[in-house]
Amino acid sequence: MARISNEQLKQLVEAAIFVADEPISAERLQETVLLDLKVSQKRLKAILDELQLDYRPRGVQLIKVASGYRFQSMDSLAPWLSKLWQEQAPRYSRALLETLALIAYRQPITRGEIEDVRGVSVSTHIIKTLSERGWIKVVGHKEVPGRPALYATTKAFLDYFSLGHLDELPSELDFTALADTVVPDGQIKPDSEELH
Amino acid sequence: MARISNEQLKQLVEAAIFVADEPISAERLQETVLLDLKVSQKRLKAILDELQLDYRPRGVQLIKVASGYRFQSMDSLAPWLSKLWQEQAPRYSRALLETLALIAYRQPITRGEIEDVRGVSVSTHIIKTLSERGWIKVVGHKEVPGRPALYATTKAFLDYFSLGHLDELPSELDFTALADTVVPDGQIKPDSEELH
Amino acid sequence: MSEPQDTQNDNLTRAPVQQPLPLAFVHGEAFLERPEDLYIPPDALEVILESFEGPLDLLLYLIRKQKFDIASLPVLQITRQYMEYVEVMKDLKLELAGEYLLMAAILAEIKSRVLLPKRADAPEDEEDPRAELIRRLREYEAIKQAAQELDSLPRQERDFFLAAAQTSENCQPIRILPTVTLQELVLSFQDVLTRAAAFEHHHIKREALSTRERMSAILERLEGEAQFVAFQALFTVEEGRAGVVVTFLAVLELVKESLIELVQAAPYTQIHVKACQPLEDAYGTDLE
Repeated sequence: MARISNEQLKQLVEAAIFVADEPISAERLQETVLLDLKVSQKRLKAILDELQLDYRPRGVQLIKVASGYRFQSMDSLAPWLSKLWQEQAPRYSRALLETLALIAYRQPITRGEIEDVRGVSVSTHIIKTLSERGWIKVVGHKEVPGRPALYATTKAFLDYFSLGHLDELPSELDFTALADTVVPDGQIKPDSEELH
Repeated sequence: MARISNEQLKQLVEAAIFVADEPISAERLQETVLLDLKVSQKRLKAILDELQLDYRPRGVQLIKVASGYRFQSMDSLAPWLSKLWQEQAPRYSRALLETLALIAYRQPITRGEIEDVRGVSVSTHIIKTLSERGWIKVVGHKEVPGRPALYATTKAFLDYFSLGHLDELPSELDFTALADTVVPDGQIKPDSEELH
Repeated sequence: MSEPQDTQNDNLTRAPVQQPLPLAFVHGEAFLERPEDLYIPPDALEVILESFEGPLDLLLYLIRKQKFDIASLPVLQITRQYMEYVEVMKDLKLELAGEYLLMAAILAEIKSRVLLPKRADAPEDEEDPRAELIRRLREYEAIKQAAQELDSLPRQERDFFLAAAQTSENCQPIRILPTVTLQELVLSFQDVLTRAAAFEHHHIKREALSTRERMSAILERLEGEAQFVAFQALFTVEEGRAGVVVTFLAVLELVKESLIELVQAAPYTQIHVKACQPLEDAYGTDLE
C-alpha cells in the first residue's frame, strides 16, 4: 500500500498512539507504522490536529508531551478514576520538590549549588529517588575541584507533568518580577544572573 | 456527585476502560469508578453499547473479552502496527550460509551429506532457521537407513536472490572472479533493500 | 537537621505555610512569643521544628509571619526570634544542623554591623550588610514558590492517567531478518569446496544445476503420491527439447540414487514412476 486514504491514515495513527508503549513522536510514526506509506509531514500534522479535536469531548484526550503524542484521561475525571487503584498517588516532600524545581529551573546545576540556595544539605536519598523516577540525570561534570556532577531534567520529567517543553514550566519571570517589586529604590539589586 | 449526566458517564466509563491495566467488567466498573454514582446496570450497559458504536469507525475498537471490556486496535491495522516493535535479528553464521549454499548447489541433499562435505555437524537450529525463512524445504526422503529428509531450495529462495532458475546461480567457473570480490558487471547484484 | 523522609512526613513537612489546617492549633504565634506559657506536647513541637526546610525557610517564615518585607529585613527583631527557635531546638535536643548555627552567626554579625555607628569616613557606596542575606532569602523564596507551582501542575498518577489500548491478536512484532547477498552465498560454497578438497575422499564434481533443481522438483511432485505417476506426466512439452533432456537426466539420477522407482508392466507399455517407499518399519521412524 503506497497510498492511504485520510480515513485509514487517521485510524492507523490513532491506533499507533494508543498501542505504543510510550509517547510517540511524528518522526517515530514516520519511521514505523507510516514507513512506505508516503505521508507528508504536513498531512500527518493535519491528521494529528484532527484527532486532537475528535477527542476533545471524550474521556481521554490526545496530548503532545516532550517525547511525543499520547492519550491520557481528562484531568477532571481523576477523583473517580483513581478508585481503580488501591494505592494513592505518591506524594512528594517539600525537600524533594524544591530540589527538583532547582534542577528544572537552573539546570545544569551541581548538588553544591542546590545546597547553597536551599541553605541545607541535599540528602542522597532525594537525588536517588529523582534519578530512579527517571526525572533527572547527570549531564556532565563541573570543572571545579572534585568535578561535581551536573544535573538536568529529562523528557520523562516533562512527560510526567504533561509538559511539552521546559519553557512551559510556570514562568520563572513570574517570580523574578515578584522579587523586583520589593527592591527598595535600587539599594539592593536582584542578582538576575543567578535567577536564570 | 450522586447523579451524573449521560455525557459524563460515557466519558468516565470510556476513560476507565482506557486507563485500567486489564480488561474491566461492568461489575468492577460499578465497584470502582461508579461507586456512589447510582448508575443502574441497564444504564451502564446502554452506555457501553453506545461506546462500542462510537468506536466502530475508529482505529481502536471496544471489545468484550472473557474478563471484561477493553480497547484494542482494529485487526486490519496489524501489519502496520507490527512495525512499532521491529527488531533486528542477528546476522547469519558462516555455518548457516555454507549449509544454504550446499543445499542450493547439491540439492536434493540430506543433512548427513552436508555434514560429510563440511566436515562438521549441522545444527537443527540452522535447518529450522532456513525452513522458517522459507528458503529450503523437504522434498522427499532418501531410502537409506533412517530415511533422512532430502532438502531442496524453494521458489522463495530464487525470488529472494532474484533468480529465475537455479542454473542462474553463478557456476564454479565464476568463482575465481568472485573470490577477487570483483562483482561482474550487473551479473550478481549485491543484495539491496529492494529485495525485501 | 537531616532532611525528612520523603513520603512519611509529607503532610508535616508542608505544614507551616502551605497547609495550615492540620497543625494550625499548634504552631500559633503565642508559642513563639512566650514558649514557656504554652504547653505543646514535645512530639508536636519537634514536628513543627523539623518541618522547616532549613535556616532560610525558618527566617522566611518569621518574616512572612509578621508581614515584613524581605527587603526591609528587620535584623534586630528577626535575629531575636531566630535565636529563640534555635534555643528551643537545643533544649529539645533536636539534632541541630550546622546550618542553623551558621545562620545564627551570620545574623549576629549583621546585627553588630547594623548597630555600629556609621563612621564619618565610610565610603558612600558601602554595601548594606544585609544585602547578601536578603538576596539569598529572595532566591530561596522564589524556589520555594516554584516547588509549590510544580506540585500543583497536573501530574501523572494523580491528575491524569495514561490511556492505552491492546493490539489485536494478529499483531505480531516484526523481526527484520538478516540480508544475504548472492555473492556471500557463492563465496560460502567456494569455501566449502576448498575445505572439502583437503579431504581426499570427496570429489565434488561440477554438475548442471538445472538437473539438480529438476530432481528436487520431481521428488516434490512424487512426495505424498501413494500411487504411481505416469512417466510422461513429469515432462512439460512447452519446455522444449532442452527441458525434456533435463527431466530425463534428473529421472536417471534419481533412479541411480534409489530415490524413485520405475515400473513398466511390459515392453513398450506405459512407464510409471513412484517415490521409493520405506520398507515397512525396516529402518525405524523418520528422524526428521
